[in-house]
Amino acid sequence: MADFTRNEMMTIAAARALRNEDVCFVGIGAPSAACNLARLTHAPGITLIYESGTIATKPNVLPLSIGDGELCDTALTTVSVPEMFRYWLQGGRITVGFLGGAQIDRFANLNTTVVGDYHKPKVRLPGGGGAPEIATNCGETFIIMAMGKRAFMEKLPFITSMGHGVTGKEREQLVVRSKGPTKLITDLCIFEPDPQTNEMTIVSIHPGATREEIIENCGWSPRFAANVSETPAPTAQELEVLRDIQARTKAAHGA
Amino acid sequence: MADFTRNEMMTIAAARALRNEDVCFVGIGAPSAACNLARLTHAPGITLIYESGTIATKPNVLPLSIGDGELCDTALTTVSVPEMFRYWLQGGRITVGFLGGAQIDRFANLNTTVVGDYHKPKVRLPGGGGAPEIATNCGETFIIMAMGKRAFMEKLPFITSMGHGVTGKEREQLVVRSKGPTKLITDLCIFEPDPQTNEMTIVSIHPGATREEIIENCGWSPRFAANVSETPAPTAQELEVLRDIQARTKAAHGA
Amino acid sequence: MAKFLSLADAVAQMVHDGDTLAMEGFTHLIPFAAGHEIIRQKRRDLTLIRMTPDLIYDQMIGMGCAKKLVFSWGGNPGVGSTHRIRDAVENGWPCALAIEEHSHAAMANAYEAGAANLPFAMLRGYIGVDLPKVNDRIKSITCPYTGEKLATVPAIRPDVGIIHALRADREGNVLLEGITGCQKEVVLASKRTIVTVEEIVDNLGTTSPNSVVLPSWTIGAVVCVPGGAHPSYAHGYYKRDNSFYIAWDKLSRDRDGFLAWMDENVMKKGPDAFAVHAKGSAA
Amino acid sequence: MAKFLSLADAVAQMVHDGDTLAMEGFTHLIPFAAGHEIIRQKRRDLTLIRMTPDLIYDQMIGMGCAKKLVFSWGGNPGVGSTHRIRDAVENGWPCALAIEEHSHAAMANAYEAGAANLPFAMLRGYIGVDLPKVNDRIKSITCPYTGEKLATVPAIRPDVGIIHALRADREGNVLLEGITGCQKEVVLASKRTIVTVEEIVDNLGTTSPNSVVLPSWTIGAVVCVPGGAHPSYAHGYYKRDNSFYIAWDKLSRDRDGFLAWMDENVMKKGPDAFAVHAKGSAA
Repeated sequence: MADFTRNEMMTIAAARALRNEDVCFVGIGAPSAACNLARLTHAPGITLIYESGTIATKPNVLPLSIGDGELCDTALTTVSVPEMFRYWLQGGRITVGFLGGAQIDRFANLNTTVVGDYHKPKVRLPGGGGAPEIATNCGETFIIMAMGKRAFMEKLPFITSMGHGVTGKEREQLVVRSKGPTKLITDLCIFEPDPQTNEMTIVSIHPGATREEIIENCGWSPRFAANVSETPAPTAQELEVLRDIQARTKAAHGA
Repeated sequence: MADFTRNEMMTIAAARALRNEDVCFVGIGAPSAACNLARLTHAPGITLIYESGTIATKPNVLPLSIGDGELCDTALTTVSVPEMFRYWLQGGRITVGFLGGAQIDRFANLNTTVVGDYHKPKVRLPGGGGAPEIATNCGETFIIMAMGKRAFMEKLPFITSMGHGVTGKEREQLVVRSKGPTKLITDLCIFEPDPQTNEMTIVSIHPGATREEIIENCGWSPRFAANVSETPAPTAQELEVLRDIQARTKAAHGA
Repeated sequence: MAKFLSLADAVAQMVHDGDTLAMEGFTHLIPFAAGHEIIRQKRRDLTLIRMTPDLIYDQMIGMGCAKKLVFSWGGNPGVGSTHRIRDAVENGWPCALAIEEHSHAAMANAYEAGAANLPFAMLRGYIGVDLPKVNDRIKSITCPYTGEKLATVPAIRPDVGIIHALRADREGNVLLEGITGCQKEVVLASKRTIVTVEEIVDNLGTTSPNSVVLPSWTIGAVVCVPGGAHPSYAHGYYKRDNSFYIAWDKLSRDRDGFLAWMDENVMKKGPDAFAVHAKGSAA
Repeated sequence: MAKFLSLADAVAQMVHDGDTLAMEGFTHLIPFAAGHEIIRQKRRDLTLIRMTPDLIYDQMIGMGCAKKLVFSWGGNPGVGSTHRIRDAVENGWPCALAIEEHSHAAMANAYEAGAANLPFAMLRGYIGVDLPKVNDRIKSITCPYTGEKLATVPAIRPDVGIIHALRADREGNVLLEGITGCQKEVVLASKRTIVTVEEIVDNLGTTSPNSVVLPSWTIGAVVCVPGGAHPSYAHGYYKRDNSFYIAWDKLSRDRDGFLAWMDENVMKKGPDAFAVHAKGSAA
């Protein structure tokens, strides 16, 4: 087994969740790395869409922003931002929306708006961007986030984008037909919604991580599935491709 | 004075009404001839827009349809039809809409839909196309139509596009801010709305036409302005340019 | 991903009796070859949707494919009437034809709303006119901010959408260029789609990063039919056959003449008959 | 028709204290030079509208130009916080900043509605989230056909819209290419507009009949500012200066450092300072 960081394991586990036939709405950062890793390994036919309007893009280096020139230069076509949100996202063309977040709760609702009171913020976060509508208009969503007590919270101060709602049943009540968060991929494990309650439940633990560690880094008392498997370790090829694109990216962006 | 037909006089009088700075939404047929004649004579800077999406087009031959390739080939750019109707027409970007019609009444309402009952038509006409929204979303509209008792009607069987409404006051009542029909150019004379009543009123008679002829070819008893002028006859240059483009057009379309 | 099919197979698989069907192309890129195939396969009871149901729907309606027409301008552009549509509306020949009539602005917005997965479209339109009196699909809403009243029409979401495009690459991605009309909207608004193209190429040859391209996974079937838009035209391939549009006025004026022409030129022919009109063919 | 003006004149004539101002460019073609000119001319009490108020609004807000920000994502993309915006929101420095917050989808639709002269936009959005609880501009309507509830936002119709484009011809027609964002919509939705461009040319050199071109008569002023989008980029001219975005995190972190940088690089400079970033310049 090759050496790997927990962050690499997270990205690789996320990449594996994507299928060759997916049309994926990609957020910047970890989602972008995971989606491009999938494209460069097991899912060469995957379609990656960035909210800047770039459709079926194949960046050679990871973009720093959602609208780097690289995304347009390697895209099948580039449409306006209103068209992207109207015809492609709201139009129901996206199979998987890939989100990150600052804070998450047990039903995979996300906060990227504010810590503290909205009108008197302790920390003002960037806000929702595309997330509120990605969360309801994509066929399903995958979330990628490193665990930690300040990120995995019992109760969010603000819901920026809906997961399964505050009771786990809101999607049904609000007649949202998309599946919502079907996977939450962290640096320690993978959660999936419980079939009955929609509470995000640990189904797989990454090699080297423990139940105790997961519990310690979670602001609520997390549920484990009846059968928890071990996430297969990264393969040498997965690590090589990921490290290659990250090295190319670092060289390209400078610092 | 050169020889000219009444149809030529009508087209030339219509062309003269256009200004160099106009942005004109052009209908097919007589409007298209008039608009291009204006562009090729006194208004070289006029912007012609066809509902097919072609913006600032400069056709060398008159198109047979609203979407001939010639229009796109000579345009500044071509946008989609939804964009044309949303951003450009409804967006309020058009100064003059140029319409023809099958039937008209004294307030310049137009019928291009049906003769007889709508559900049991005597004659089914093509319908409104762009006209209903051209009539209210352009800064003002010019109408070009040859006179005749079956075309200039006391009461229309169907209002396809609004002129000044059935009482002449509907635009005000319906809070439509555009001016509506400010000129009706016929083969015999030019009408403009009366400043008080908005009834279309004869302000200019073409050379060779008479009041009697106008009255005879009008289904209502038409009003003449206090001062009726004579329309200046076509100049040799106007006739030459018009005949040239019509000859090029005929040669191009075959038959 | 789009399947590459023959025109006969594409129509057989995608177009069923009773479907709502939109075939678009605003003068440019009208899918005539596909229309002829639908006529040959004798589809019935279609609800035909098209802003300008010109010759293509004149032919399909004259051959008895349709029970209803949704449209905004029905004529032979620059020439006159579409006689077969008029005969169906006025005399019920060859069968009765219901109509749902709109303005261009309303239909363009309704396609746009369909592509955007909205249930309806709103517009500043239908003001002071009679169409809302005879079309109960035209309603209105009130702006929650200004109190203004706006007209509404239902979104168009056809069972089947058919367009003709310039070319496809070998993955089935499709390029449109020139007057693109409502074609992108029709493809994105429809449940099933057929795109006929002039040619299939290794590389689409897009010249702008913003070229109008429909990805393969938005399309049901791609069919190569060179010349398939004749007598309309294909930008950069061949010109509009305006003389045919003018000649159609006479060809379609009486029922027998129409039927004879259709028998000779449609029923006894296949998609290959369009190749003579394609770029590079002997005219 | 667009007037050709200097940047100083364009800003002096078009941008007034208290205006609502939209400066767009979705990562690409952000009008930094125009933002700097507004800072130099000390405009105050602006309501700044922008989907992603990244460095350009961080600078303008940090220099005290704005009283309100309308936005949907406020950060330094891929890097972290926009410290000056946070300082204004959290601590009221250098002055209090009200915010009106939306989602990207809502703002994109609101610009679209503005360009289309509609009073509001509707979307399938804001479902199950808290933003409508803190933003009373978000309302809803009911579909007159299906009974579905849809979210609404008011159309954006700014007093002034400013964008950066690739080039203009000598009549003032303007070409955009690549990631075009909401720029067309901003120009069509705004009462007054400034377009800065990389160059003015005899011929736009459009490569597609469907190239994104804004006609001269939709634009108030065209200003030639080569490099004027730096540190964002201009498709085909120069690349995004990602290292500057990364460096900005440090440069803007404390008030004194920020003010010193602005004094040195904005207050004491003019639009010509951007030329060093333009195509063909010595880097």
